[in-house]
Formats: sequence, structure tokens, C-alpha cells
Amino acid sequence: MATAKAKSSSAGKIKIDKSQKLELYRIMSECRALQQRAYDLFMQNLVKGTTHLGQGQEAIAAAFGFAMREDDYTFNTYRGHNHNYVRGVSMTSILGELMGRDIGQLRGKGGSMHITDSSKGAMGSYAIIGAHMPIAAGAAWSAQYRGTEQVACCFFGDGTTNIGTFHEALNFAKIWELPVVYICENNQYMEYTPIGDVTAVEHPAADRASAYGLEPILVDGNDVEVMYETAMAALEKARKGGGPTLIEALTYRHHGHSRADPGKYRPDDEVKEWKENRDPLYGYRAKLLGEGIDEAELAKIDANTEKMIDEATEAAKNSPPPPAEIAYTDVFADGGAEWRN
Amino acid sequence: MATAKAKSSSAGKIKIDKSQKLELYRIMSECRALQQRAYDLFMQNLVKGTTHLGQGQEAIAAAFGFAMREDDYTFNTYRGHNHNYVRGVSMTSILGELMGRDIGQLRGKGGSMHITDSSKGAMGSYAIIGAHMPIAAGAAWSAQYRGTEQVACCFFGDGTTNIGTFHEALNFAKIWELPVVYICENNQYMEYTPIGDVTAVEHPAADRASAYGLEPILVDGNDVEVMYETAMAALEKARKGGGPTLIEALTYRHHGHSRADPGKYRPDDEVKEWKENRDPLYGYRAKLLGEGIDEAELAKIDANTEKMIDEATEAAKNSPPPPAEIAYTDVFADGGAEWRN
Amino acid sequence: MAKLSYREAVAAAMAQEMRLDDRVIFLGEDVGAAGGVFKATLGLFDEFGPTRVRDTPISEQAILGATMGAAMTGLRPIAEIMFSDFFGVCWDTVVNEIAKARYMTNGDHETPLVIRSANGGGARFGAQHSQSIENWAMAVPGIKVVAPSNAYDVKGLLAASIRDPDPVLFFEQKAMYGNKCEVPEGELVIPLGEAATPREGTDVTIVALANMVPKSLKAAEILEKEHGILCEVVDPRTLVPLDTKTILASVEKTGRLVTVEENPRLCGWGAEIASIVGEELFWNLDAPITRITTPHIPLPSVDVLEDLVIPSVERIVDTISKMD
Amino acid sequence: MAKLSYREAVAAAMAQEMRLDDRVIFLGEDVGAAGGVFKATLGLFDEFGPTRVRDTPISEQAILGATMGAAMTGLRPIAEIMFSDFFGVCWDTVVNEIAKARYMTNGDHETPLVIRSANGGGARFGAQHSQSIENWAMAVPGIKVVAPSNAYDVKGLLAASIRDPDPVLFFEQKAMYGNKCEVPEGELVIPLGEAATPREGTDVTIVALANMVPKSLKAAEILEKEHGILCEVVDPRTLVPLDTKTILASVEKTGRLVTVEENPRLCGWGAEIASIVGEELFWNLDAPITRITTPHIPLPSVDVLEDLVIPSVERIVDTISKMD
Ligand SMILES: Cc1ncc(C[n+]2csc(CCOP(=O)(O)OP(=O)(O)O)c2C)c(N)n1
Ligand SMILES: Cc1ncc(C[n+]2csc(CCOP(=O)(O)OP(=O)(O)O)c2C)c(N)n1
Ligand SMILES: [Mg+2]
Ligand SMILES: [Mg+2]
Repeated sequence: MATAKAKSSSAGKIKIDKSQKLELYRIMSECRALQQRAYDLFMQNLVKGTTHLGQGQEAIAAAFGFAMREDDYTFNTYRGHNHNYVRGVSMTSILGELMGRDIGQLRGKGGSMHITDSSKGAMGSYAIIGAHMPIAAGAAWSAQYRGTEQVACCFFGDGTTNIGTFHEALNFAKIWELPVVYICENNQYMEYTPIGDVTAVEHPAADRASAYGLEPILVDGNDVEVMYETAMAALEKARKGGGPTLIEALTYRHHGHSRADPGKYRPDDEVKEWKENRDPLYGYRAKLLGEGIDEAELAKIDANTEKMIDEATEAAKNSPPPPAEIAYTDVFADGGAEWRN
Repeated sequence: MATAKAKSSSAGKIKIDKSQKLELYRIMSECRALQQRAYDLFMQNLVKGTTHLGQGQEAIAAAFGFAMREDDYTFNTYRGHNHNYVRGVSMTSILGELMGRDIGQLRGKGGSMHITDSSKGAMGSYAIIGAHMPIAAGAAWSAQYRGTEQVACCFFGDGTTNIGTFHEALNFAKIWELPVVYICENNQYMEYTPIGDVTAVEHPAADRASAYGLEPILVDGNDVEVMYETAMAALEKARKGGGPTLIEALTYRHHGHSRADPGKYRPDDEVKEWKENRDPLYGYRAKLLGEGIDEAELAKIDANTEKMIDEATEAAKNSPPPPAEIAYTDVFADGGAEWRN
Repeated sequence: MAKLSYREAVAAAMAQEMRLDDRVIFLGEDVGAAGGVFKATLGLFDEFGPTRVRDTPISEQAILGATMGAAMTGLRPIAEIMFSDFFGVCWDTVVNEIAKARYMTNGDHETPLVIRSANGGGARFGAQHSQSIENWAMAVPGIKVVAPSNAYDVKGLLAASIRDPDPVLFFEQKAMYGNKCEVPEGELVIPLGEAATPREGTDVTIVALANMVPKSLKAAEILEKEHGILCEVVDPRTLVPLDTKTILASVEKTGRLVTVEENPRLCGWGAEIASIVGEELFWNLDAPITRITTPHIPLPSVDVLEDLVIPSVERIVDTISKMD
Repeated sequence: MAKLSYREAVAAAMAQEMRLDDRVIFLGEDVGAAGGVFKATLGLFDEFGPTRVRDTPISEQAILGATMGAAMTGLRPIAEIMFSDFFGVCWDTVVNEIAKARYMTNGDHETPLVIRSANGGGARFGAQHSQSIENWAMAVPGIKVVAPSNAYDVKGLLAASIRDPDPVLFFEQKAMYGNKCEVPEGELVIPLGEAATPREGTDVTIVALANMVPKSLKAAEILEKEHGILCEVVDPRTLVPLDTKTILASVEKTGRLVTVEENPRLCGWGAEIASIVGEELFWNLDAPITRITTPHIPLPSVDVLEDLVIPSVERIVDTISKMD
């Protein structure tokens, strides 16, 4: 298969100090705990509907969450709990939403696939493949028009690179030089089909960057520091009027696609390799220890994470289901659903 | 703007003999006459609805029409009269359709934008930008499945390269290695907007070929012999199981986008350059004379063309409008429109 | 008051609102420098410049996605989808994103935007450029649907749509772009959700929309003159919100209802109105509710066939004159 | 006869037809090796192999475009659109290409194809994965629309759809995939356009579709037992062609009509049926036609709210027991 040679990020190395490293670790560890808990709750039949989890993909969300400005915009998919969490949506809100409780971020009206809090820049989780890519361009257009130097970051999967909106959004973003960063989380699979089986190029995003006048950027999405550098470079470029960036971050989902999918369509040794040797969280833990960071510091973070997730679980469990009347609210801006007089 | 360097067709030179040259000339001259007559009839208020003409773009249609096998498939756009004509749809059928006469190819039910004759491999003219690109892939898939070595040729404009179906169709065609040839007729404009204003790369098709694992092919669409070589190479490749080809052919429309559009959004000297120095028909005429072909031979073709178009015009004019009852036929395969019992 | 054409009223409303509110921006294919393929936005590019009036590529999903993203982040964008038939290529953005955003997010997302589009037949453009799809839009909860029948309403309703905090699909009937009527030069805003009653009558209520309104008015004249039947013509103007009060009050008075719909029959807006009136005024109806629609077929291109299938003045007269 | 689930009946019908006719091929996302996300096509990949059962990229426009192209050139393809909500991203191919091809070309194009899709709510998937859009399809001339309510009908109607020379949209109600009933193992084909009457009665006609059929049957039981009301339940099974004869005959007998629709109210298929019955049986009706629908809102995700808004057995009982 003919493929353009993708280059690694040209982001210059930036200095990441110890406190920043601990922050990156903390965020990833909280994401992991949140996702693992969601899984456990699903298996206990406490989650309504569906879930799409992001264990194994935390480095991407964590790095961007850490790098973004408070008023930047995040657009993510149904596999978006990590992305919402890193922008400040609480564990309780997320678990509550999955469990269909009144305390849930959307009071159960949206569910796992639609978590949103635009007051925190978490501009929504989108469940139709690719639909959010042009919407993110629109938010970036708005920022450009208003002159705010805000940047929109839009996360999507490898499978999403084959749908029409990918193409339309990237062309659009480039011709107007919009402050938007598109991040393809290439976890190698769409639902059950390997991305290579259905894609004309090897690197579904990076090998297509040139079709939009963009540099190909292919990075290790499980190395949180590489991701952080890549994020910082793209954000800065966008903020300074340098236009859009398309990043392909190689990663892997530890679990199946959704719900209880055991992911059996994947070779055992592939799963093993990614889980044991390329886990973004444990790998980073090992790296930090190797750099001389005290185990106790990390253990303290871990313990705090445990406590947070347990408290959030309790809070969510203790919340009642939403009241009936909210079924009929917020179709229109007047708060109601009335279509006639 | 960063653009992948587009290469010219790698098609090996093939020998085009005199009779073939005269055929190419004849086909182009008939296309020109057909389009010019359609324009005149429009200005006389004899055309119902709209027209999109292809004066200036004849070389592409003529070369492909001449190169294709009788059972190959053509898919084209609303700007498709030439493409239908070269597959054997008669001048009378085409003009009759434009004029809304019973003798029209579709008896007036489709109109100028939808001329079709699948018995001749003219698989339809499509008026929604890009919609036919996946349909052509489907016809190619069918040919591949049936093992017939038929090839589908799909023509579209430069503006069409920015819509989602372009992307989906090309990826699809490549992953299944379908026998389909996609030909972008880059006439530099969408309706009134220059393609460069809204496209992230310089060559809207060729600079994107690599995104689908394809070779970039950029050719002079107004040189009928270059087009013929390019067509032959792509058809042969597809027929032999070599998969799809994407060709960008540079050309220009002499008239406005549609109907009476005078095309005033284009610089005068640009129009002049293309009309006077790069006319595919007159240029080829001059070339053939330069190669020693007798003026009388070409004049004979011209005269025959004149006669044909006049006869076709008369036949169309003499045909009545279609009868009322056909408004209610052919919604369903039983010939009728009944949705209830 | 000056006479304005339906197309001029579009530009007038947009200019009125763009002068008042610089959050209002406009995008679409060939809408800027060229003023739109129907010339309905002539002058806006010159007045407001290329940052507020933007030409786009042929990327309808990007156009509407960008519109939504801009609306979510503080702007009030107006998008043009050149022909309403092209909603097919960006229907997801309308129905799954724009229409559902507020509800799914428990009220978080704001999507104040307008999508204008040339709708309807009569121009001999064939099946892919002539559809009346206001009923597709009506079927989707979360969007407002406007379809004006004259230049006055175009100006007032488009201005109201731009100010509206909800997403609005604004259908311009392309065969009416040249129609003129008196339109005030000053600020004009007509609230969404109020039907007009351009003709009063006591015998039959005709509910008609867009280009079916002038046809119904013409038919009503003939019916009065030739048959002594007094028709009341109600133009809902907006399908969502729907002014059922005006419709119900009219049918309560006349006891008879005819809908005149340009859309192919099945699941047209007239079916919805018929089901409401049939249920709520069951005991008041003196005759069956009758729907005059385009038959359930794609539109043919040629004039003789197109004129045959779209409801005509003759068909309206004929149907009503034969009612019980 | 063996009991088959609704999902097993899908695979059974497809296998039946694929064995008989090698022009029948199948494509969609994750439909092959994985057997589909709803496991409705398990076994087909193993039996018919990767040239007849093909996994595609996430490219719905390419899927349906390719389906149409294959149908135009001699094959009889079946496509899967995973959730019917995703018709939004490929609606153009359905409404502008597939539905209009034959008409626009004066009968030239043949498009024998089937598009299967998981439709409807009840799985707590939220507003973008739960819609009932059979009314969207019904509004478009040129396609047939099927929506079976049990495994027996799935097998027979899907087989007929595959054999049909016209394009068919085949809606599988996703909450019903596990429902079982007796289904013959041998060849089964049920003609399109024939309603079923799973329960006879003399007082009220209930017209219900898909998952609303079992709910209506349950309600009818309760209405008989607790209120002495004898309901006749008619399941149109196909919306196009529509078996108006059966519906009209039933209402002629009962004098009362209730539609039970899962779709949001406006322009639902029930409105169309109400407008037909209201017009043609005006003098036979003893009470207003009543429509029981999901309110005109997007679907909420959480179970308590979803159950509240989709028509329930209780709401059907309640509405009918209070009818005039
Ligand atoms: C338009 C559309 N088609 C299909 C789906 C069903 N679907 C949900 S997730 C998914 C796979 C997406 O793969 P990818 O983009 O790689 O994201 P990942 O799930 O791996 O994060 C599919 C096909 C959908 N939601 N929307
Ligand atoms: C989906 C869609 N969007 C917009 C249009 C309106 N339209 C018709 S032709 C055209 C320009 C097409 O440009 P190009 O592809 O370069 O073809 P050309 O007309 O130059 O041959 C546009 C925008 C359409 N028909 N379909
Ligand atoms: Mg993936
Ligand atoms: Mg062009």
C-alpha cells in the first residue's frame, strides 16, 4: 500500500518540571480510575445504556487537558469521559450520568455518550461519527472572529478518518486558517474491524494531512510527555494565527469497544503488548520512578485517586433517578417543548 | 500553501493513427456543436429549466468515450451532455430532453441534468455534487464481483473534491481495488467561486491522491491525445485488476456556470487565454493540419456535424411535449406510482 | 412603502439584523461576492465584507457544522443551503446535532442559528432541485420551521428567525423570488408562530403554505365568483411553532378544512394539521378534511408535467367546489 | 417449527435468499467477521465468505452509493446502516438518488436493493441512537418501507424485500432483537403491502407498528378484561405500500381509530393514516381519531424518562378506556 511517509512531531522539546510531571501522572491516574470504575459499575448492572471507555488512551486526554487554556474548547466523542474529566467535569457528574441519576451531568437526559459542560469548555461528546469535526471548526471560526485566541481541540478515532465530515472539516479549517487542533486517537480499530482493513493508507490521519496542506504528525499517543509537547506546539500555533494542526496519536484501548465487549477480535499478543509494555499510566509511573521521583509521592496521588473515585461512586449511587418532568424541558430555549399554542 | 508535487501522467506514449485522430476530432466537434446549439436554444427560450454546458471541456469526454469499451460504465454530472453523447445518446435525445419534448431521452421527466441511457453504459447524470462518486464505485464493485472486466468511469468537477463523498468513494475504491477511474475536470471554478479560494491544496484532486494510496496524475485536459493516453492507461489498469485511478485534468469552461450566466466573475484575460490559445477543438484542428492532415477532411467532418445538429434540432423541435399520463409512471418497478391498495 | 421582491426582502432582513448585531455572520456557497445563485443576498458582501459574509467550499456538512459551532460559542450565524434538496447531504447535522443539542445536554447548548434554503418547485429543475421538504423539518423535534408566502413576511419572519434563540430552518420558495409586495423600509419583525389570514370566509378553511397561498387566494376568488363559496385562507407561515389556535378557530367557524400542500402526499404537514383538527374539532366538522397535495411522486422536470402535479388553482377550485 | 429470535430471523432470511440467488450480496460496518453489532447477521460471513459479505469503513455515503451502483448493474445488494439515526449522514443517497433514480430516468434505472437498519428506542442509547424514523422514509416517494413486529414477519418480509425489484428500507426494532416466536425453517416469503390483524375486535381499531404491536396487544387484553372494550389490532407491517384496505375495513367495522406510534408526534405515519381514514370514513367514525405517540421531543437516555415518553401499555389502556 502506497503511503506518504509520516514524520514525527516537529515540536521542539520543552522543559517539563517535576510538579508538571506529577500533575500529568495525577490526571492520568484519575482518568484510569474513573474509567475502571465505570466498567465495574457496568458489570454490576448499574450503568444504563451503553459505555465506551478509554482505558489505555489516557495520555492523550491528560496531556491536552493540562496544556489547554481554561477557555479553550474541547470536542470529543462518545469515548469522551477522560476528555470531559480533564476539563473539570467531576467524577460524580460522569458516573451519575452513566448510572442515570439526577446528579448526573445531564440528569440522565444525554447519557454516557453525550457528556457536556460548556461552562468548562467541554463542548460536548458526539455519538455520530465525525459530526463534531465541522462543529469544532465552527467554534474555532467563532474564536477567530471574536479575536479571543481561544483554540478548539477536537478528538476522534481512526475509524472516523474515512467518513465525509473528516474531509470537509479539515479542508474548511485550513482555508480559513482556523485555530483548531484535530487529534486522531488511532487505537487501531473501529468497532471490531482493524482500521487497516478498511483504510487506503497506513496512517489514517497522518498520511492524509498533505491533502489539506498540513504537515503529517504521527506521535506516540501513550507517551504523555510527547503528547504534552505536541499539544503545546499545536495550541501555540493556533493561538498565534498559524491555523489548524492534525495530529495522529498511536494508542490502544485496553477494553472492548463498548459495554461488555471482550474485544476477542484482537490477537492476544497484540493486547498483551499494549497492556504490559505500552500502558501510558504504568509506563509513566515507571519512568518517573526511574527519574528519581519518590514512590511515596506517586502512592499519595494513587491513594487520593482511590478516595476520590470511591466518594464519587457513593455520591452517584445515592442520587435518585431524575424527576419525570425534565423529560419535557429544554427542547427549546424557553425551557419547554411546546410546538403549538 | 503546502502541496504535494503532482506528477504528469505516467502513461506510456501510445501510437494514435490517423483514423483515430480524425475520430477524436469528429467526436469533439460534435460535442461542441451540440453544446453550442443547446446554448442557442436556451437563448431562444426553447430550453426549459436549466442547462450546464461543456464548451471547452470536450477533449476529456471525447477521449474517454473513444477509449472505453462498449460495456463500460459512465457516471457524470449535470454538466454531462458531452459524456452522454460520446457513449451514444443521440443529439436529438439530448436536445429533446432540454426542450422538454416527448422525443427527449427521458421524455422530459429528468431534464438537462439527468440524461441517462444505461443500455449504452451512460449510467446517469447526477445533480447533487459528489453523489455519483460512490455509485460509480458500486458499479465497479458489481463488475468485479461478476468478473466482467468492465470499468466504471466517473467524471466530476474541481468543486466536488471538497465534499464528503469524494473522500468516502476514493477510500472505498482503493481498499477493494475496484475497477473505477475517477476523472476530475478541473475547470478552475465551482459555480462562481474560484476553486483556489476554497481548497486547501493547489491541485484539488492530484494533491489528494496520496491520501488514498493513489498516484497523483495531473494532465492537460484540453489535449485530446494526452487525455486518450491517460484514459487508455487507467482503463487497462482497472481491467487487469490493478484498481482505481484518480486523474485531474486541467480545463476550462468557455461559458458561464449554467443557463445565461455570463461568467463575469472571471478575469477577461483568463477567459481569453483559454478560449484563444487553449481551445481543445480548435487547437487540435490546428495540430492536425500541422501534421499534414488535409483541411478538406476536417471540413467534411465539420460539415457533417453541422448537418447532424441541424437535423437533431429539427427533430426535437418537431416533437410534442410528453403526454400527461407519464407523470404518474415509473416510480416503482411495476411501472406505476401506487403506494396503497 | 416601497415594493420589494421576495428575494430583495431576504437581503433586507439580513442587512437589518447585521447592522444591529455584529454577532450575525453569514456563510454559504457563492453567497458572497456573487450574491447567491438566486441573488437573494446581493449587497451584503459589499456592505459587511468578507469576514461577515463568507464564501465556502461545496461542503454542506462543514457549512452547517461550522454554523452550529459558531452558534454554540456566542455568534448568531446564518447559513445558506443553496437548494433545500441538498439537506440530504447534511441532514445529520440538522436532525442529530442542531435539533438535539439543547435537549441532550439538559439545556447546556445554545444554538441560535438560521439556515436559509431555496425550497419548492415550479422552476423546471427536476426531482433533485425542486422538493418541498418543510415536512421533513417539521418531523424533527427541536427546530423551528418557517416558510413565508410573500416578501413582507420574508422580511419580518427572517428578522425574527435571526433574533430567535432556537435553530430555525427558513424555507424560501424559489418560484416566488420575483414576487413583489409592499414592505416597510424601517425595522420589521414578525413573531414566529402566528398564522396570517389573508382572506376571511365562512364556508371552508383553506390552510396553505408558501407558494400555495397565492394559488389558494386566487382559487378562493374564483370559488366566490363562480360558486358562491366563501373560503377563508389561513397561512400558518411557521410550521413550528404552529398556530393551531388560528387554524382551529377558523375551522370551528367554517366547519370545513382543506389543506393545500406542495409536498408529495405522505406525511405532509397537512396530515399533521388534519389529525389535529380531526381530533379536536371532530364534532364541528361538516365534511371530511381534504388534502390537496402533489401526488406521492418525485417531481418531473418538464413544465407541462410539473404544472400538472403541483397543486394548481384549478385543482383547488375543482376540489372545493365538489365538497359536500 | 422452531422458535427463532427477531435477530436470528434476520440472518435466516438473508441466508435463505443468498442461497437461492448469488446476485445477493451484503455490506456494512462490522457486519461480516463480527456478525454485526446486534449480532443479527451472525453466520453469514462463514457461510458466504468475504466476497459476498463485506465489512466496510465508516462511510455510510459510500456504503449506500455502492449499494445503488451494484443494484443498477445487475446485483441485488443488501446494506446495513447500523442505527437508523445514521441515515442522517447518507440521507441524500436514499432520498435523492435511490428513491428518484427510476422516475427521473423515465424507468431506465433499476434499483433492487434493501437497506436494513436498527430502529427505535428502549435500549437507553439516547437521542442519537434511538430514533424511529420510518415516517421520514414514508415521506419520500420511490422507496418501500417495512417495519416488522415479530420474528416470523422479519423472515418473511425480509425475504420479500430482497426479492422486490424496488428499493426497500427495512427497519428492525432494536429493542425486539431478542423477542422469539415460531418461525418455519423452510422458505418463507410474505408479500409486501399486506397488513396483519393479530387481534380482532369490534369496538376500536388500533393501528400499531413494530414494538408498538406487542404493547397494543397487551393493552387490548387489559382493555377487554378490565373495561370490556374489544380492540382490533392492525399491524400494517409495511408503510409503503400501505394496506389501506385492511385498515379502512377495520375502522368501518369498529368506528374508532387509535394509532400507536413510537416516533415523535409531528408528521408521523399515524397522521397520514388519520388523514386517509378521516377523509374516507368520515361518516363512519363514532369518535375522533386519536394518536398516541412519543411527544415531540428528542429521546432521553435514562430508563425512567425513556419509558415515560415512548407509548406504554398503560398509556394505550388509559387513552382508549377514556374514549367517547
Ligand atoms: C455515522 C456513524 N456510523 C457508525 C457509527 C457506529 N459506531 C460507533 S463507534 C464506531 C467505531 C468508531 O471507530 P473510531 O473512530 O476508531 O473510534 P473508537 O471507537 O476506536 O474510539 C462506529 C462504527 C456511528 N456512531 N456513527
Ligand atoms: C450537494 C450540492 N451542493 C451544491 C450544489 C450546487 N452546485 C451545482 S454545480 C456547483 C458547482 C460545482 O463545481 P464543480 O464540481 O467544479 O463542477 P463544474 O460545475 O465546474 O463542472 C454547485 C455548488 C449541488 N448541486 N449539490
Ligand atoms: Mg478506533
Ligand atoms: Mg468546476
